Amino acid sequence: AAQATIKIGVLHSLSGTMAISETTLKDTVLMMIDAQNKKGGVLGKKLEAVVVDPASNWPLFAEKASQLLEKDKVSVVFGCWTSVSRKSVLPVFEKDNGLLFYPVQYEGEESSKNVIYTGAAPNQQAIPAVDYLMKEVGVKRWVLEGTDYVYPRTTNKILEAYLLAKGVKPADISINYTPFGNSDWQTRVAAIKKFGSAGKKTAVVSTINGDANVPFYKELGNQKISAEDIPVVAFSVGEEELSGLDAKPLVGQLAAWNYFESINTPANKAFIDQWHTFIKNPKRTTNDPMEATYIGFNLWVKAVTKAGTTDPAKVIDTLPGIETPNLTGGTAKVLPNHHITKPVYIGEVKADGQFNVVWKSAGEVAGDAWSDYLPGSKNIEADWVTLKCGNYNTVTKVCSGQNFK
Amino acid sequence: MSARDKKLELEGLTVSFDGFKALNNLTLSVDPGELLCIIGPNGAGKTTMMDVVTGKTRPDSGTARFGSGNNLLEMSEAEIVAAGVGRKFQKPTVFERLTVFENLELALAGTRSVLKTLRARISPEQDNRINEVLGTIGLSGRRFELGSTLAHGQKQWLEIGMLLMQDPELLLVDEPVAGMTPQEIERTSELLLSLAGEHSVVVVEHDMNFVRSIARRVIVLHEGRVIAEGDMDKVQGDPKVIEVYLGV
Amino acid sequence: MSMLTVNAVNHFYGGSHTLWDVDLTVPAGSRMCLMGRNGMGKTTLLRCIMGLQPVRSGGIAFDGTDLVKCAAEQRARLGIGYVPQGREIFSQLTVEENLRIGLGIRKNGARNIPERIFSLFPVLKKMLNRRGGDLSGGQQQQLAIGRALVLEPTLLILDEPTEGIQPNIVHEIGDIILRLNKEEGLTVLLVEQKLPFARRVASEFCVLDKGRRVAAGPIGELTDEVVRAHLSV
Amino acid sequence: METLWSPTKTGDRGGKWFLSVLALIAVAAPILNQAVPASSPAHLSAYGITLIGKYLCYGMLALAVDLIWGYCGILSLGHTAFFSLGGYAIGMYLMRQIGTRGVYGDPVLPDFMVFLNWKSLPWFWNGFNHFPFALLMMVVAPGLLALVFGWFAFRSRVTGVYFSIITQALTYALMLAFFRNDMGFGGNNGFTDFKDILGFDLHSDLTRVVLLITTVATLAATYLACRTIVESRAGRVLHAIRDAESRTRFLGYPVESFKVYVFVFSAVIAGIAGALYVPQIGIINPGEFAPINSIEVVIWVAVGGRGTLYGAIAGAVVVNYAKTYLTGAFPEVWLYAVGALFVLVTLFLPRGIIGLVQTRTKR
Amino acid sequence: MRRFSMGGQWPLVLLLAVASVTRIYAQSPKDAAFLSVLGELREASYSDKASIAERLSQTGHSSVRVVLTALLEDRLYYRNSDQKVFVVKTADADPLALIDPLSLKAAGSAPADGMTKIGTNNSLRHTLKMTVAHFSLGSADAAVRLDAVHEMSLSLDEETVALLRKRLAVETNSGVRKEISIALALSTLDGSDSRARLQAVATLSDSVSQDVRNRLALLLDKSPDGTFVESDAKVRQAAAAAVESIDRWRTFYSDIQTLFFGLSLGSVLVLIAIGLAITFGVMGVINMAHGELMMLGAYTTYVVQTAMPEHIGISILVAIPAAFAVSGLMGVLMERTIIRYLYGRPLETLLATFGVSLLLQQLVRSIFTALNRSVITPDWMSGELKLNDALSITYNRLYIVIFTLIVFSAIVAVFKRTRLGLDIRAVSQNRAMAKAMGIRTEWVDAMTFGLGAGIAGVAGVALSQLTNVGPDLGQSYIIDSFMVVVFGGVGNLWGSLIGGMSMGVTNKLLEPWIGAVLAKIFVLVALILFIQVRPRGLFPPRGRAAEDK
Ligand SMILES: Nc1ncnc2c1ncn2[C@@H]1O[C@H](COP(=O)(O)OP(=O)(O)OP(=O)(O)O)[C@@H](O)[C@H]1O
Ligand SMILES: Nc1ncnc2c1ncn2[C@@H]1O[C@H](COP(=O)(O)OP(=O)(O)OP(=O)(O)O)[C@@H](O)[C@H]1O
Ligand SMILES: [Mg+2]
Ligand SMILES: [Mg+2]
Repeated sequence: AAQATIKIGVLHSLSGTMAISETTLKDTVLMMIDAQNKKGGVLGKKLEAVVVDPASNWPLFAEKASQLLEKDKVSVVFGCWTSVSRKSVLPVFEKDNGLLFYPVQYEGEESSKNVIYTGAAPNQQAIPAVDYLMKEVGVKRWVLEGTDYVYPRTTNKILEAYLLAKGVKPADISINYTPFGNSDWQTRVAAIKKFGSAGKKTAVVSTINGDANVPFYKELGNQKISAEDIPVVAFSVGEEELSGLDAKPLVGQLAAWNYFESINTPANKAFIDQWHTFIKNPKRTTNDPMEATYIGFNLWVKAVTKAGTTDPAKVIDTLPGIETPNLTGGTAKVLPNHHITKPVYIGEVKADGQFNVVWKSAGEVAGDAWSDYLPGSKNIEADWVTLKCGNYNTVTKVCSGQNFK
Repeated sequence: MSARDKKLELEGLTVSFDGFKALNNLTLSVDPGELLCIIGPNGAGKTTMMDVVTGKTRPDSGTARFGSGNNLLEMSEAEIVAAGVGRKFQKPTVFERLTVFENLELALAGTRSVLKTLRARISPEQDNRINEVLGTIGLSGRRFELGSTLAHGQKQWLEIGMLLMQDPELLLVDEPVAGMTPQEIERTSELLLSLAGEHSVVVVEHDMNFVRSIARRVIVLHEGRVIAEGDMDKVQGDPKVIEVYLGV
Repeated sequence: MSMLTVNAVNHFYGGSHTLWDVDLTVPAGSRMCLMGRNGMGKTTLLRCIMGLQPVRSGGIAFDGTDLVKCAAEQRARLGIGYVPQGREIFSQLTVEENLRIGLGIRKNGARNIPERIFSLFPVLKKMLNRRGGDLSGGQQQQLAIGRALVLEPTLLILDEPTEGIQPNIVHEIGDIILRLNKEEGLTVLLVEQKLPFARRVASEFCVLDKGRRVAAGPIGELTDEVVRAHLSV
Repeated sequence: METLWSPTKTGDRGGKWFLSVLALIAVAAPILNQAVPASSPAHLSAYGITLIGKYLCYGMLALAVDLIWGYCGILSLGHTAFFSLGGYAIGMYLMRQIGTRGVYGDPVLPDFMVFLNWKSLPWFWNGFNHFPFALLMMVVAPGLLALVFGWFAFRSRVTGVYFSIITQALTYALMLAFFRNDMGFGGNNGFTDFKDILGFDLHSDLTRVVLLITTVATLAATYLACRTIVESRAGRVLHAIRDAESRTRFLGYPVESFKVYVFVFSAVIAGIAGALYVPQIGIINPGEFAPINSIEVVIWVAVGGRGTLYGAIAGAVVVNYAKTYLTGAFPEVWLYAVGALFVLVTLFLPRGIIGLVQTRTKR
Repeated sequence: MRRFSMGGQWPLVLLLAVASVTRIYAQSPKDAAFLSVLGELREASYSDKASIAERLSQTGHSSVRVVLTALLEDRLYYRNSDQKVFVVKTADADPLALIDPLSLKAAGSAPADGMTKIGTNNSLRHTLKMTVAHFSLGSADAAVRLDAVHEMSLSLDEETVALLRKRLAVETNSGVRKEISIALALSTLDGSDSRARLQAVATLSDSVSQDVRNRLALLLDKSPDGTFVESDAKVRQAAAAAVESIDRWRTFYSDIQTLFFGLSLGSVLVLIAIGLAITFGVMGVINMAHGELMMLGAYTTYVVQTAMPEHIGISILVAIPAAFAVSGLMGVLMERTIIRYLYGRPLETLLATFGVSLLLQQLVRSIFTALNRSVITPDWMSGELKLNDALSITYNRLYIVIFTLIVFSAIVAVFKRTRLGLDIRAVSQNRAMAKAMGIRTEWVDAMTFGLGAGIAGVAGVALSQLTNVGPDLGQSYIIDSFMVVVFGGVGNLWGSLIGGMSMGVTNKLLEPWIGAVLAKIFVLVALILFIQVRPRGLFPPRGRAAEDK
């Protein structure tokens, strides 16, 4: 049926705990759609956003996903932030053969036929960060501090295996988990201080999530732990998070991302300007998941144009191999495992809440769905082009766990 | 008479609140079928005594026995009721969001266990009984109205009705005629007199005319202990009672 | 001159009509006794006067002020003291605090509980620091009267004030009412079931039956016929 | 004769209506889904089936809460704990059913255990590969928890808000515990990616229709059971306990036993509701334990009309339908609408939606 | 407007230009060398900047310390128009107050966008700190000297030791003297004289510093070849004893610290609960919007700070009454429009206030977006009070403990001592009778609710110093606050105090043992069990009246 417009689903929480992060991405998608429409849309049709609010409620994510796919019949969905929300909608996308662009760094260990992962896999963020600390800063002792959920657990598993493989002694690794929204960090920070006073250079690798970060950094500041003493490298603290707290006590702390607002390229500058105009606030920051959304959107447009249809099944087949420039001067290319290539940057927090890039990977790193450092996934491979499988076991030669038909 | 034959036997009860002794080594007993009146100044400990008997308040010391071998102090409220003690409270408390009829139905003697009440039905005899009591307490016309809509005096009556439904061996009646008209008082005294004999009845009241009309044995409490005991005339003549209670 | 005039008041509890065109006049300096069997609407009428129940129609005037337009709390400030049925003590407040409540609105700004209260009810003095709710029923009744007197009202409304009170104190309450009436000109409106007390204390009476005024007059006219007609069951 | 003495209850017009609606759903939903072609506007998609199923599960949970709150005055702010336990019980079965079809292809261990390096199945997972056992557990787990918790709490005479708050503490503690990955319940992600139930593909429309009919039937049965309880004398005892607990005690009723019985019964209903919910929704995770969810259930009951069993169910359906509709239609401002709904219902419909309907029909 | 002010500034700029020209002529060769090295900083990479800083300090110019400190603190800028380097008074101000790097005198001001900051990174800052420490040894401020000594003792080379020796000779402050002697003792440990080493160990055994302990512990290690690092057995023995003693003290102090952590967590719990203890405990309103009232308080802090960016230091003090007013007024509004119709129906208040909480959340989301707002911690509240090397107490926590106690006492005083307090209690117990006694119940209700709400707002100010200021702030605290109130016994303020404190302390005592999650679970379970023993909380309402419920 020829629709007048092409519908695009936006599945980001606008209320509840995740609204703080996801609202921005909703706006980003709207901005991209707006811009694309000004360029004449896609395949000669205008794009129309269908925004829903899954309200940070995981079952509601599944419900809203099926609403978008079955009722609104959208061509593509941009959405989700937390892993559990993605896990919740995954069966829906696989059943209805929809297409989801997922824009956030995550723990890996997944590759679905119906999802394109435009955020970083662990090898595009965590491992380079640890390498940097080890080689450039000379860190000998490690605190892996995380919120108790899958992303930190998996990332820390990978990092622990990685560090041990690099000869770090188990006694020099401390792993700790705190609950979601932990707001009292006195004890933990004191413990980190103690762990760090053993006379060896110590660093914290933080996979602390969301709201818990602000009280964590405030406590670090209050207990006078500065970045020169014990640097903290975080994977979920970006420009947007920093805009919500007083960054001065954090100066010098590190973050690893695939994009920083402060990276000076013409594309980025244009993007930032476009964002400021769209959101009508010149002070709003941009961040990594926004870039991932930007990349995802452009990849989709290119794939649709190439396929000549918005039919998700065809678009999915077209996507691997599609390339689009990212905002920092490189190229994002969809890999057969539905991840993309991304550069890795490490930045130090500046007093104005921006990052000072102190390290950059040589070229783009290919996203790895299945970590090479976990015993269970070493032998698993994802390839939607030749193998047509998201988790092909290279030893048993079986493809399991797929819901698509 | 040996202690075994008493219906209710209180010995050496002491109850104190924050050091204040509401009951002070109180000893008294009630015979089977007896109608006992207890009078005494405000704050003498009458209600507290009933609280102890019904298990609401636990005494600091002393014993309380009911019938043959029931140690009230070791029983829960429900067990005490099951053993045959019924009570009308000083401040009338009825179930406000149940109808008058339902209030009586719940008081109906008989099963109290969860599973049995689940299957309980009102038998024709029971229905008759309820109607009879409704007549006695003058609330026949309001049987389907909620407890909350009753006036103070009507609640008093409903409580008495509930007591009748329960058909306990021992009735503790705390100020039954407060707020009643003379004629109602008269009816109440007839009612209580008719109950005595088959039941033991303990009545607390400040209305001397009423007490006189029903009293056989009267006990006077003061500051948590018995200060006088005997028939009405004896008690009324007691100078101590006159001083602390009756006045001139 | 009449201190309180109730004029054709109608009152409903939801759908049920409780007061039917009730009239009541309490002359200044009189001691009016409101009588009637249980559930006839005595308490309801008093609550209407106090503003604790809204009236459907009719007027209530106190000392020339139209009470119907006044908020409930305003009425106490006009000088009406109320001793409700069931005492309604502030149970978690101490006896002293219960008494102090009334000090707040006294015009002369008195800061201490009038000594008179304690001479009327010595037991209250002994129990100043006990929680009101812990008092025995009779003690609470005394506290309720004391509490109303702290307001130094010109009209004192008592709903069955002798309920649950020991005989000698009942007598005393009678004396107190008479004395306050005589010495300070306090007007009294009380509900009372006990005929001897009513006859001793009251100067006028008014009988309610099923929410209607059925008889009224000086207490001397409260004959046995009236009693039989309206007060017995 | 028997209904004569309960004029306060509105006869049973509402109940009959309610049961008829359920019957209608049971008949119409399968036809609209299976027989009507997908292109027709009358077609009921799997999405619609799932939505109705979800509403009804929530309705059942609301029914459980209303039974104890509306009739016995026990306000549980932790009822989703029982709901979630039921859900987890069935979830464990569903996880075991995945078998080698998990991403790592492990025949025994669920995926989340594989990538967290678990070597063997924890003991409490034993038995869950059998459906009857899971069925038993979805009743036993919430029931037992309610029994132990209720027995202690009621025996100690914990009442009113104190009880409410410790139920909240209970569900909060369970939430934190289930969030822990070390617990062996999949941590924050919980269980997802179910494949089939009793050999039937969970993603097929037919299975969904059957699940919906099962839900309808269970809801009707529990509704009837609850109605039987509240209309029996035991029901009036519950009322009495709600009005004046200690007075009930002085009438000789073992108040504690009544409370424990009804609390456990209610918990079991909640557990069953959870167990029906999970296969339809496709995910169970510790977020379901969140205290705020339990509070919301109470709110459904209040919106619908407390103390009327079908009212509670109606409340759950209405609020959740409103949520579904508003989060789609007004994603940016829907909270205003829901917030205002709650405020307005309280102010203008003190007896809830059902109260409104009742007064309307009476006139 | 703008043109006017520009015009007004022209003469000033001219004057400055003249002044700088004259100064160029007055430069000594030393100044010139200094300036040219300084100029290199503009374009250099971070690693080059480190060596430039080294060269700067070698010039021996009197401004070196000030300039390097400024660089360390992000206060070194250059002017885009003439590339001239300036120190500025405070970073990130607009306009910037300039200080001439040579004369260290004020040099006017410049708009921020005309200046570029000379940035630093971690390793550069690390080097700078060491360098500055050398200079700071001569500072007039003892605290600065102490810091300097401490910094220097972390890397003791010959030059540093010499500097310290020289300083010890003239140092008068006993604290600094002690720190220097510890540093010197540490350096002695590397020496060859075993007597001196023994002496040094003795000196060091008085310390409770972790660094000292680590250094002493090294003496006990064996080198790879199996011999002891420290050859003298006596020194080893002494060192072992010293290590043990230091450890014992450190454990002791860390226990004290844990206790303080507990009290500070406890006071947060108390603070978030006091308002609820009034609205819920006293008035019986199950106020689900309590959290959102706190959130309003936190946002008020943000707004106040935004309104007075020049006075962050006192902004918090201004925010307290402001937040009280904002939340209090919101409370009064809620009471007047909703709650007043619900007295006697406590469970309905749950429903309505839950609705209000959703409305308020969405309201701030609409006004302030879903993003967190940044609330700055003023200087006087940041950092820690260092009692010794093993025990420090963070200022913000300390202030919050004190603040909680103040708020609590104030509320208790209101309730016990004032007329309003008596009226509040009377109304909450029997609204109708209170009316009949002439109390203006409506007014009292509004005031009470407003008071509770206002206190919630004040708690929000404190929370803004600890955690996110975002629309969800309230949600994360509401459950805890109800628990505290119920644990203490509804309606009992003291109960909330003791209850909150003991929950905090229990939590923190357990946390090092079993981790944050289990500690929290344990506290919840303990609460459940406690309620079994005391079904009406820590301080239950007592007496007959309480039973008749
Ligand atoms: N919980 C309590 N705390 C403190 N004092 C109490 C408590 N309960 C009762 N009292 C005191 O104990 C005394 C006895 O009270 P009780 O109610 O038994 O008197 P009573 O004889 O029934 O009086 P009345 O005839 O006035 O009803 C009173 O002085 C009362 O104040
Ligand atoms: N809250 C209420 N709701 C509905 N009806 C009520 C309510 N309170 C009282 N009634 C009814 O109103 C009528 C008058 O009650 P009221 O309390 O005024 O009687 P009363 O004359 O004071 O009786 P008593 O002597 O028993 O105190 C009674 O029939 C009573 O059932
Ligand atoms: Mg008594
Ligand atoms: Mg009356």
